[in-house]
Amino acid sequence: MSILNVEQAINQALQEEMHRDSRVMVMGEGVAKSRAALLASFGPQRVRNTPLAEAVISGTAVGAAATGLRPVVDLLFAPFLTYAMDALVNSAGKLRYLSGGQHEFPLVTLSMTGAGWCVGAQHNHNLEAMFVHAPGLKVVMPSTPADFKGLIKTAIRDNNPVLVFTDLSLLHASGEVPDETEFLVPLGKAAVSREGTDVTLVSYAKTVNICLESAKQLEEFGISAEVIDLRSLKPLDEETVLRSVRKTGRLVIVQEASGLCGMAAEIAALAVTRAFEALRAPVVRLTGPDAPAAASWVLEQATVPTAGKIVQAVREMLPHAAPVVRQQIVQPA
Amino acid sequence: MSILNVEQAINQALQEEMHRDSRVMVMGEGVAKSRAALLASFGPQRVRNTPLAEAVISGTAVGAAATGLRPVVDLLFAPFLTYAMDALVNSAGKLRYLSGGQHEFPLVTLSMTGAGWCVGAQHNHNLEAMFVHAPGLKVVMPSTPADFKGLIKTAIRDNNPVLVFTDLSLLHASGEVPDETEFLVPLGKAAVSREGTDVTLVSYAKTVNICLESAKQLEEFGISAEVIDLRSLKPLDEETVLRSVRKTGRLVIVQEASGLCGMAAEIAALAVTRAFEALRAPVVRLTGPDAPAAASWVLEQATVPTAGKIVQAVREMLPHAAPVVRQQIVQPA
Amino acid sequence: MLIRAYEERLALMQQNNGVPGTCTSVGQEACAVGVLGALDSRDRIITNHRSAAHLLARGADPGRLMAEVLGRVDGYCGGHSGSLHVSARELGVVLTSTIVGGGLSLAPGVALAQKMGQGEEGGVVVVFFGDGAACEGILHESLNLAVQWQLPLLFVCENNQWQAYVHRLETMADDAIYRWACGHGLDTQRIDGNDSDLVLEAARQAVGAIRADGRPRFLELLTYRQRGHLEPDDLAYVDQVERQRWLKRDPIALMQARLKAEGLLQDKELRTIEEQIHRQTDTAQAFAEASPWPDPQKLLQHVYAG
Amino acid sequence: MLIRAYEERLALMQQNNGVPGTCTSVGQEACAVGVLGALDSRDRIITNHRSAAHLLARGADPGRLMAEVLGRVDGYCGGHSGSLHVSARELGVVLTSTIVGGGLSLAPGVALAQKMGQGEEGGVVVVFFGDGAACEGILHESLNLAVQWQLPLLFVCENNQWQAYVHRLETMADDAIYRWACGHGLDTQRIDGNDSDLVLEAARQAVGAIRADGRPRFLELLTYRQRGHLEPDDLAYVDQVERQRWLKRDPIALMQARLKAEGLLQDKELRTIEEQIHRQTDTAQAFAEASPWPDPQKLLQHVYAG
Ligand SMILES: Cc1ncc(C[n+]2csc(CCOP(=O)(O)OP(=O)(O)O)c2C)c(N)n1
Ligand SMILES: Cc1ncc(C[n+]2csc(CCOP(=O)(O)OP(=O)(O)O)c2C)c(N)n1
Ligand SMILES: [Mg+2]
Ligand SMILES: [Mg+2]
Repeated sequence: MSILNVEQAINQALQEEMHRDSRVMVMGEGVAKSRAALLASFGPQRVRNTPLAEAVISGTAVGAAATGLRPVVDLLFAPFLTYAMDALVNSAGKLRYLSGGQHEFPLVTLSMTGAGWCVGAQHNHNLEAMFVHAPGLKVVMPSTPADFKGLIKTAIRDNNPVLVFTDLSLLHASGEVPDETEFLVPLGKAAVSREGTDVTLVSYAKTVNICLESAKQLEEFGISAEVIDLRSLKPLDEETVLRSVRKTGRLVIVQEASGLCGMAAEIAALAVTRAFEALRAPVVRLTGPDAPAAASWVLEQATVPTAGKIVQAVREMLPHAAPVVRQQIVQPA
Repeated sequence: MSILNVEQAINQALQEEMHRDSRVMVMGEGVAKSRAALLASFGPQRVRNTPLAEAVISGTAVGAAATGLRPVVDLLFAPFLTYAMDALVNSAGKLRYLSGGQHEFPLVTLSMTGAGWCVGAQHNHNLEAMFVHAPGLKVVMPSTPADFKGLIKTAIRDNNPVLVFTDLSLLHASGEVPDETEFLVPLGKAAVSREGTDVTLVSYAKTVNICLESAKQLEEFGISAEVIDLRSLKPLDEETVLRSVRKTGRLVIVQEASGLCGMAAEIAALAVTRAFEALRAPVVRLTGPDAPAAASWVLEQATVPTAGKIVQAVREMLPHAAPVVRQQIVQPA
Repeated sequence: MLIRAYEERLALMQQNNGVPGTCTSVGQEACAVGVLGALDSRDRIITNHRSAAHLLARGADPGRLMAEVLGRVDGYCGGHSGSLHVSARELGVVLTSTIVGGGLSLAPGVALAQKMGQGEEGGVVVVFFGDGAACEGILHESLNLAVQWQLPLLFVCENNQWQAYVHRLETMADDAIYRWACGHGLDTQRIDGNDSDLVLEAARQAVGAIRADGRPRFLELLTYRQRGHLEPDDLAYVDQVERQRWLKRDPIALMQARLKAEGLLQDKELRTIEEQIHRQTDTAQAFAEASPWPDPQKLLQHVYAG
Repeated sequence: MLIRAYEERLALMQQNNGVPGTCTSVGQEACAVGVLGALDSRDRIITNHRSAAHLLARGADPGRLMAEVLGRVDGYCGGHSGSLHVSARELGVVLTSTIVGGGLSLAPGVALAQKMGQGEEGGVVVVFFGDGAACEGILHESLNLAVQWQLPLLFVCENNQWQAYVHRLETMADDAIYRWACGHGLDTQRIDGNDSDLVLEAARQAVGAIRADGRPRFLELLTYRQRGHLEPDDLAYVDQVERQRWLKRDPIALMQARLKAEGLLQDKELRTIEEQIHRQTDTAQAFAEASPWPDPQKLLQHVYAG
C-alpha cells in the first residue's frame, strides 16, 4: 500500500500496464508533458503528443485498437469528446457488431469533468450518461485513488472501448493504493462504501464522498445509510444496487450530472422495475440542474448536491427516526 | 383538413413558416433536391445545399441563429449528428447561458432514425436521449403527420434550439393534418392518444402506434389501457404522465431506443419519485436492446418492441383481468 | 493480371445490376482494380459505403458479399452489416464505415499499428473515400496526422463528381481536392480514374514509395458515378451532357478496346469470359438467396468482446 | 489612433499581470490592436479563450471584463462565462467559444446572417483563432464553406507558436497554416503579427476587399505567446532561445521605439500614459472586486430563451 492521489494513481496504472504490455500506448494533446514520467520510461513512440484534432485522435485510437495496439487516449476535458463522437459512438461502439464480431476495440479514453475549477460548461460537463446510452461502450467513473488505479488497469486489459471520466475535484484526493501490479478492480462491480439498513444512497465519483458525509450526519439521527459507489456505470452492477434497495426499501440517488436521462434515472428505473415490492418510499433523485455549468464559483457550487440536501431528503423519508441521544459531557467551567 | 403523410406534413410546415418569416431558411446536404418545392418557392439563398460537413453546417446554423436568421438544418440521419455535437451541445446548448443571456439560438435540426430500412446502426440509432440529457436543447419526436406539422412550426418559432427526430418508418404514414397556417402544437405537451383506466402506456414516435395496437388487443382481455404520446421529449410534459399514472397505478414505457439512460428510464424515474403512492405494480420498460442496430431485416425487427410483448407485460401486471366474452356467432354451415 | 481484373470488374457490374438497394461502383471499377492490383496480402484496406468494387477486386467471394447485402448469415459480417459497412478481415479489409469520412478517421490508427509493428513487415494501409468525404474536416486532420507522424498510408480519393444527389461543383472548387492535399505537403497525384492501367501504375509508384520511406501519399482519381447514389434511382437530377461524356469513357469499355487493339483479347474469349461471369453471378445469387437469415435469438452476440 | 492602440495594449498587459487563472494575450497585442483598428461598429467579432486583447482593443471596459473573469455579476456575461467564453454583444463581440475551433464553426453562420441582411450594411465578420485551432478539421470545413458561399468573413489566425503545452512544430509543418489556407483558393497573407502597423495595414486591405466583393480573406499573423498557456505557468517546457528571440521583438516595445524614433512619443508622455493606465487598472480591479457574486437563486436564469 502507498498513499497516492488520483493523478498519481492514474499514472501508476498507465506505467504498470505499459510496462506489462508493449502494445499499450498513450496519446493526446500534451501527454508527453503532462505524463512526462511515461515519456521517460517508454519513449516518444508510445507516448505521443498529438495535434489539436480530437476527431482524428480518437479515430486513430479506434483504428489502432482494431489492428493490434491498445491505445489510451487522453482527451483532457469531457466536453471535447463532442469532437470524438463519431469515432467513439459510430466506430468503436458499433463496428464490432456490424462486422459480425470481426473486430475488437481495446481502447481507453481519459477525460475530466466536474465543478471546482470555475471553468464553465465548455470544460465542465458531466456527460457520461451519453456514453452509457450508446451501445458497445463501457463507462467508468471512480471515486477513490485505488479504484482509479484498479479500474484503469482493467479497462486497458478489456477488449472493448472503455471511457474513464475523472472528476477534477478528485485529482488531488489521496488514499491508500495497493502496490501490486496485479491489483485489478473488475468492471461492472459496485462498491458498498458503507453498510447500512435504513436507506440506500447510490452515487459515483465525487458525490460518493458527499454521500459518505451525509451517512455520517444521518447517524446522528439514528438513521443507518448504506452508500453504494457504482464505480462502473456500464456494465452496471444491478445486483448490488437491487440487493441494497431490497434490504433498505429506500433509495436516494445522487449525481452531479444533470438529471434528465442520466444515471440517476437509470437507477430509479432499475429499482421500480425490479425491486418495486421492496420500496417503502418514493425514490429521490438529487442531481445537477438541467443547465450548463456557470464559471462563477457561487453558481458552479450551487449545482453540486450537498450533504445538507441529502440528509434532508432522507429525513423526510424517515420522519419518525429518532435523533440519537448522546451523553452530554458537561465541561467543567 | 387534408390527408398528408409525414414527409408532406414536414414540407408543409417548412413552406408555411418560410412564407411567414423571411428569416427562416433551410440548409443541408441535398435539401435543394429533396425539398425541391421549397427551392422553387424561396430560391437558392434560403434553400441551401451544403457541402458534406455536418460540423460546420450545424455550427453555421448556430452562428446564424445568434445573429438574426432562423435556420432549419436537415442532417439526414441521426448518427450524423455525432459530427454536429460540438455545435449543438457546446455552442447552441451552452452559449446562451454562458453569455448571461445575451444570445438566442432559434434553430431547428431535422434527422431520421429508426428500424425499417435495413441500413444498420450507422444510419439507424435512436440517440435522442443524448440530447435530452444535454442542457439548453429541446427535443421533439412526433408520431402523427399533424403533430409533425404543428410541432415543427412551433419549433421554428421557438427561440431555442430544437432537435426534431423522425422515425423513418413513419415517413409515409398518412393522417389528417389541419390546413391552417396557424395550426401549432405546443412544445412540452403530451397527447393522450387513447384514454384508459387500468394501465398507462407511455411512448413516442413509431412505438405509439404499437401501443395503440396493444391497447386494442388488451380490450379483448377487458383491460383498459391509456396511451400517452410524449411528442415532446424536452420539455417533458410531466403532469400528463403523472396524472395518468396516478389514475391507473400501472405504467409500461415503450421505446425503440436502447434502455440505459433513455427516455423510458426518465419516465420510470418520474413515476417512482413523484407518483410512488399511486403505483400498484412494478413499472415495465420495453426498449430496444443495448446493441447497435443490425442491417439484416430479422435482426433489425427483433429490436422493435412488439404489441405481443406489451400485451404480455400488461397481462402479467393484471393477472385477474377477465377476457371479454363475446357472443359467438355461429356461421351456418 | 489484366484479364483477372477485367473479369472482376465485369462480375461486379453484372452483380450490381442484380442487387437493388446498394451504392454501386459502376463506372468506377478501374479505380478499385488499379489500386488493389498494386497491393499484396500484407496490405490493409479501409473502405466505405461504396465498397463492392474494392471488395471484389480484393478477391471477395461474390456469393458471400451478396449474402451480406441481403442480410444473410453467410455474409462476410453474418448479415449484421448489410451493404453499407462490409469488412472482411481475412482479406485485409480491416475497417469500413458508412459515415462519410469515418474511414479517414480510422486509417491513421491502422497505419500507426502497422508502423508500430502490428502487421506484416512492409505493409501499407490504403483508405478509399469520395469527393464528398473530402469536404469533411476529418480529411484535414487525417492528412496532417499522417504527414506529421509519417504513417504508411495511401489516401485514395475517388472523385466521382457526385455526393449523393449534389454535384461536387456545388460544394467545392473545381480543383479543390488536389489543392487541399497539396497543402499538406505530401506527394499527390491526380489522374484519370477510368484508365485502369494508369491507376495501377500510379498506385504501384505510390505504394512502392510508401514501402520505401514510410510516409503517406495521396491519389485523386477522376471518375464518374454512372448509376444513382443508391439503387434504385431515376437520375432525374443528373446533367445528361456530362453523364454522356463520361459514359463514352466507361472504364471497362476502354480496357476492352485497348486489350483488343493490343491483340490480347479476342471477341470469342470475351464471350467466354462474359458467360463465365454470368454463371459466377448466378451462383453467387443462388448462394446468397439460399443462405439462412440470422437467428434473432443471437441478437446480442458480438455487441461486446469477451 | 496609434496612441490609443498603444494605450490599450499597455492596459492589457498590466491587467493580465494582475489577474491569474486566465489565458493572457501578452506578446500578441499587436494582432488584436491591428485587426480591430481596421474594423468599425458595423463589424462583428468572434473570439476564443484568449480574448482579452480582442475585447479591450474593441473598447471593452476593463472593469467589467475583470468582473467577468472573477465571476461577478457586473461582468459582461453576469459571471456565467468567467474568462473563457466572454462575449459582449453590445461591442459586436457576438460569439465566443473556448472549444478550440468552436469559433470557426460559428463564424460562417454569422457571416451568412450578415450576407442575408441581418446586420448593418457592409459589415464584415472577423474570427480569431490560434495555430492549434488550425489543426482541427473544422478549419477545413469553415474555409470551404466560406469560399463556396462567398461569405464576408475574415479569418485571423494568431500563430503564437504554442498550443497549450505543445510547440506547434510538433503538430504541423513549419509553413502549414499558410499552405492550408492557400489550398482553399482565397486571398491569404502571412505577416509579422508583432508589428501593429503591418497588421493594421493588412487588415485594412483585407476588410476593404471583403466589403467590396463579399468574399472571405485569410490572415496568418506570426507572433509569440510570451507567458504560459494558463496563468500561473512556470514555462519550464519552453525553449528559452526561441522565447528570448521573440521577447526582443515585443510588440509594445517595438511600437514605442518606432513612435519615439518618429518623434510622436516623448518619454514624459509615455510616463503619463503609463500612470494613466495604472490608475485605470486599479479602478478596474476595484470595480471587479466590489462587484457582487451572482445570486444562486437565479441559477436557472438564461438556460432557455423565452
Ligand atoms: C456523415 C455523413 N453524412 C452524410 C451521409 C449520407 N451519405 C452517404 S454517401 C453520401 C455521399 C458521399 O459522397 P462521396 O464521399 O463523394 O462518396 P460517393 O458516394 O460519391 O462514392 C452521403 C451524403 C453519411 N453517410 N455520413
Ligand atoms: C477541442 C478542444 N481541445 C482542447 C482544448 C484545450 N485547450 C484550450 S486552449 C488550447 C491551446 C489552443 O492552441 P491555439 O489554438 O494555438 O490557441 P492559443 O492558446 O495558442 O491562443 C488547448 C489545447 C480545448 N479548449 N478545446
Ligand atoms: Mg462522390
Ligand atoms: Mg497557439
